[in-house]
Amino acid sequence: MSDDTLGEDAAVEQSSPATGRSLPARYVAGLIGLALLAVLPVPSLLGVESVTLFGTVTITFGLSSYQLLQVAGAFYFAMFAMSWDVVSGYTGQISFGHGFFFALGGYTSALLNLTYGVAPLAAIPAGVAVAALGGVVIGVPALRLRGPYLSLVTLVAPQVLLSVFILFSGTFGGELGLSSPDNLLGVGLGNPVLVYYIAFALFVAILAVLLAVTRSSAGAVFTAIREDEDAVAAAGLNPAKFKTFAFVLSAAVGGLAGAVLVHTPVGNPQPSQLLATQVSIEVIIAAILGGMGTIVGAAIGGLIVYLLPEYLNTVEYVVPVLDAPVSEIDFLLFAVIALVLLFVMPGGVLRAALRIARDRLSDRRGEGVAADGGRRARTPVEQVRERWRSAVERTLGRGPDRERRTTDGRRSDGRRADDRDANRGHENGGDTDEH
Amino acid sequence: MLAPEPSDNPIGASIANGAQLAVDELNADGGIGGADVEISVKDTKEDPATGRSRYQELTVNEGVDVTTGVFTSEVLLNIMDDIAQQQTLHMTAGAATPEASARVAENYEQYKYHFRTGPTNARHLGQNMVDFVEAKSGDLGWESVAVLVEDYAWTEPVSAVLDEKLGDTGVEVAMSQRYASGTENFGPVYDEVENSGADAAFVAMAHTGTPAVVQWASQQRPFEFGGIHVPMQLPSYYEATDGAVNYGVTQNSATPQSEVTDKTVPFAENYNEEFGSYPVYTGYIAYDAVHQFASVAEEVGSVASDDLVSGLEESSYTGTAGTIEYYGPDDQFAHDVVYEEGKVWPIFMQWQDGNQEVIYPDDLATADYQTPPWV
Amino acid sequence: MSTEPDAAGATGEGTVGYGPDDGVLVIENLTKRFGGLTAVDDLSFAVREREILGFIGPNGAGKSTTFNCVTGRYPPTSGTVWYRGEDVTGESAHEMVNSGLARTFQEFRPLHDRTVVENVAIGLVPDRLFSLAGLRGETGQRAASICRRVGLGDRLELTPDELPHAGLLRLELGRALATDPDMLLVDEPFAGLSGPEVESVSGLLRELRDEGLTLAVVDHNMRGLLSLIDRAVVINFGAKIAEGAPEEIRQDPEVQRAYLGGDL
Amino acid sequence: MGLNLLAVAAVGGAGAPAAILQSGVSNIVVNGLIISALYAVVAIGFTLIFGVGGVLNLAHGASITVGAFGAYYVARVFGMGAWAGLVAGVLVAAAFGAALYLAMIRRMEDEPIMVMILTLVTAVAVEQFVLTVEGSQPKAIPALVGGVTRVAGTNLQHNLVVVFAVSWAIILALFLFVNYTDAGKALIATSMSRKGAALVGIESDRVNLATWVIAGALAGLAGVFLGSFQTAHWAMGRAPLVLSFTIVVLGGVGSIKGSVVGAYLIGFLEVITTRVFDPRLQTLVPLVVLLLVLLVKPEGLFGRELAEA
Repeated sequence: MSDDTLGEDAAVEQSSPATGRSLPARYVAGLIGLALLAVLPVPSLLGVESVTLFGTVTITFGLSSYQLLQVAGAFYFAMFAMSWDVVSGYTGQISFGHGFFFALGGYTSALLNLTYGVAPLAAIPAGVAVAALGGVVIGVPALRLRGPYLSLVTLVAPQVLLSVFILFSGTFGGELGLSSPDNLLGVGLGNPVLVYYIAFALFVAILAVLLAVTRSSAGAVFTAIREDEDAVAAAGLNPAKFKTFAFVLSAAVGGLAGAVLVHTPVGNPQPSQLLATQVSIEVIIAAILGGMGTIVGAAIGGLIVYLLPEYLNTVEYVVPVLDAPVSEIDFLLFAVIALVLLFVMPGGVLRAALRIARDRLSDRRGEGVAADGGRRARTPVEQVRERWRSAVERTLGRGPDRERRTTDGRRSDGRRADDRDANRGHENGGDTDEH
Repeated sequence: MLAPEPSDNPIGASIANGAQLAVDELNADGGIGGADVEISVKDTKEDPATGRSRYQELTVNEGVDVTTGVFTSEVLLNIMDDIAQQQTLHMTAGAATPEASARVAENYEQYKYHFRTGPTNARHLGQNMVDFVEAKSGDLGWESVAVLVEDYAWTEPVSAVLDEKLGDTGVEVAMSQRYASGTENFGPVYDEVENSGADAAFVAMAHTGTPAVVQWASQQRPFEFGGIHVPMQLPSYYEATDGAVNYGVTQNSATPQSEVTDKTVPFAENYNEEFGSYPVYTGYIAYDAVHQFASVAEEVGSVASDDLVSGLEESSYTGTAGTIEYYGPDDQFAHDVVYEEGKVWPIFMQWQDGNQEVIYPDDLATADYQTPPWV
Repeated sequence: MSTEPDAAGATGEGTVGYGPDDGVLVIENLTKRFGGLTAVDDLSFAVREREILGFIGPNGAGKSTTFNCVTGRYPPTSGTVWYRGEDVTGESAHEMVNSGLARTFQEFRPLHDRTVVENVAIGLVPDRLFSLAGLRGETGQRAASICRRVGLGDRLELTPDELPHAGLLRLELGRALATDPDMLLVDEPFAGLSGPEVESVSGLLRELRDEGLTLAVVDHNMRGLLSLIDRAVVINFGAKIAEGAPEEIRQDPEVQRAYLGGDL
Repeated sequence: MGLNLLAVAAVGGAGAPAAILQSGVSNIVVNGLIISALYAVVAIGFTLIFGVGGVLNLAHGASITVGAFGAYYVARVFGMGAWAGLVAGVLVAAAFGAALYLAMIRRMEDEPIMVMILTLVTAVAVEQFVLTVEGSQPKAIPALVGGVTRVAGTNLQHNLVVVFAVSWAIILALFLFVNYTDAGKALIATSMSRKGAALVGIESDRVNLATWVIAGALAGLAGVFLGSFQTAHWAMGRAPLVLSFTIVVLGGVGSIKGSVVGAYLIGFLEVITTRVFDPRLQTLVPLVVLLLVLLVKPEGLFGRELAEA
């Protein structure tokens, strides 16, 4: 992981020259978190899951086998969320149907295994390749379409795929999916610790790769695209290339997670797990709540969003008005909780936490809040919002988007733009860059 | 216990409640081998992935001795490998796919922990439909039928049997269609049926049954309607569809009033007393499964899976849905419930003014078939 | 950067038809129509090596459209653009930048989510997906030195939103310079600037020219431009109405008509 | 247009006996006319919100569900009859639209992406709520009018005739409202330019609220109709939502006329696909059309014409 401050980190962290090269607190926190995840299965590995002290107090550590499996499942979901974040959080091309890529990866690998007996280790790369190809299929139109129109394409793509699956249900198993293919390396239900570590290793690998990419110059270009494509082109960078790259990378990573997932006891090549609208929505919620455009936030959000319903599932409390136990309405509760959270902190949990931590820290150091006031950058959500607004405005012919943008950009003078009418005539033509 | 939406789906509720009733009876009677029986119900949401996760919760986490339930074939197939891996006895009460038994037959040692207490597997369901037509088409006046089958895993063997054998019954097959899973608008399908001139739509429907029958009735389509229609088996279905189900015919394991065995009516009455409604077929099967399990466990004096497997293979248990025996390991339908007259032989019933009247087999019949007045 | 002999001088002004080698940037018979509206009408001119060309016209004359056609924001309806002897008509924006022609935006397009120095650094990123050029070390230093060059050395860590108007203009120039251009198109730099600021920016542009850059400066207002530019092209209604030294332009009757004696 | 479709149908059905062919064709025409009118009602609500507010309301399908279950409760559970159910469904869905706007959208108006996400999650919450309360089994809503008449070899349900007539009455009323009343013109003005509308004294808040109420009512109406000739169930709003996208993209954003034309194209396309080709293509075809239009001609087949519509 590089520790540069360009790109998204800049918005998250106050880059104070005083901290110098020492490891910032958030990295320490992140590494501790990873270390904790790494040792989670150790107690159950040793067969010591609880200790009774003085014959009275029982301390339980570690997780049961079933809980290990659940966390393993959560790792895969976190990988989905991270893959969404690469393209949507960073470049601002909001995908409403990322399940498309998970399913391409998962179904390809599963079908190769089920139909042709290809070993999972060989089938998974094929799944990744097909998913990456799917990334090209969606990414190239994305070069022409903006804002809600792109989102419509992404929203509809998984539904087309699902319709095809239903139409050819003999091959694809229809609405309810295929049965489970072979497990990767034969690691099945009998070995939950290994299932856990396979998932954890892949999680860490994907996290590392995506952090590396997004913290490299490519990441800086991604966020610049989110902010202003024309400015990126004016810097001599081809936005189309980087956007397509982001889509393909995202699709490949999502496809990889999907392909490996189906070869574990916690995953199935089935629409409800890979392709359903619900999956795509949960991924968006996870990434936004965790903190869009940070990768780490998406990972944390993914873990929480996956495990929350699992937790709700164990709650036996019966909701009075609905007369239904919590365990049966977990998804309803999840949707309502998500709705509230999205409303309260659209910037994300991670961002909110970092901001609170930072404020505390600077208070303690006796620095004024002003030290941080200089970095009131816009969140990715705000940036994407801005792009959408211009796309919608252009579509609806509400005049040049530039006007709004410059108003936001605190332009001081009120002169009229030269040639605006000519531009406008062009821009009213549609939402696309036809040229 | 794996049941879809046990608090609001009648099929799932019947599994959960039927088993609960059996467990209560067992415990009142001293449990199994003196030990109290505990029951744990998990919701599959009719979703293979969820079902699998819940199965793991039951077996990995709670370490149960036997699992039962599972309505959806796709859910069952998705847990078959886990059943093999966990080596825990599973007695299916709802899912009909013969692929499960095919796996037992092909790879006995691995999959022998799976038994299907009911319903009869999907090939036998198809056979049952053929047998019904063969016996009753004259009485019903069905000279030609349009076969409408929903496109799910469980209906594939049904379609295969119907394609193969329905033509031999002397009834003309005017049209045969597997329509898409999730179909909501049956207008186009019914137009085709009308154009084909069939006397009746001969159906196999579970997930898509309600819109199908409601649209048939409300649009007063000029053909009769019957076959295997799972929701129609539900005793409260007349109410749920506002009477649209009237004149519809379906196969069923039992009805609350039918004396399939001595145990049928008492069970249905007890169930109604306890839970305020009558069970659907999964309730009878789950109830039978728990009792059969208990009697075998008592007999072999063990709850070790391998002992139970051999015990069940030998067992002949008369429950509420018939006399339950299983095909042997060498049969193509290994560990499926035996479909045979005198053992498990489902009934056919028709909704008549809010009542489920048995019309076949004749010895159990409570009423004659009625043709819808608009046909 | 080489200093070639002035080839365009031989051709002389007012001659019809330009060749690819008549200047660093040559525009020939450029026309751009939007639907029924002709924004640029058969326009031809050349920008010579190491000059500062003023590209002048009243509001709505088609200056920005010409600019946008040249820099690849949209392709011309017809006509040809040569850059350093090569036909670059219709090339996309980033390709133009990579071949050495950078631009600034009239309405200023900073990246609001990052600091001044990071805004400049984006211009230093190579147009490759996988690049080891980190943005910290050397890149950061180069970006900082460019910032100093354009007069933002003391404001590296501010965000664009905190910059005054003149600062945003300097930032635009800094980002353009980061792409290491041979030629710079500067779109309406002086609007909204105070007198001293105009002086200061003009000084900067002149220094850049002295360092070897060729500049084309667009403005609808000649006042600030006169002392800066070497030569001017004046357009109205998308067509060229005059070309020559600033003093000639000022006296040109057609130019005066176009401006109704106002803005000159 | 009708003629072209007939020709296509005839080609598709060639070889069938003449009588069946003829009944097949009249079948397609009758069903296409009716279902398309219903789709138009759904799509107009969707396009109004997009046109006026500049946001995509992904809870539009949920409004359909809300309307259908509102009708179900009044007509079936409280036993007040089909027509009372119709009124209740429309009112409940309109109230749902108003509540959505007032509680959520109003504060997010300038953030189309958040609106899209929030409405999507709202739709999920509504679906899950209905699923929890009513279960997954579909419910029958009584037909508004019973009975069947045989027309040109096709059984024509009186219920569907009512659906058709009411749908068209609503479409025409809306068209007149938008074009010939001050309130309607305010709507158009707001859709053209919020700033401009504010300048001439139009309160865009109120116009937006009105739009959400109208859209909710239209969706509720469609929900009751769908429930009465199919069934009502928790996920019933999904397919109409996707159809609305398709129709709106096809017909151009914010255009009532465009929506009607788009609805008829999609409706007939769907009916022809199911009758002539394969019923299982029913869901796929509109999706593919949507993708093609988005990729090839994203401004819609007819461009934007809210200005004069």
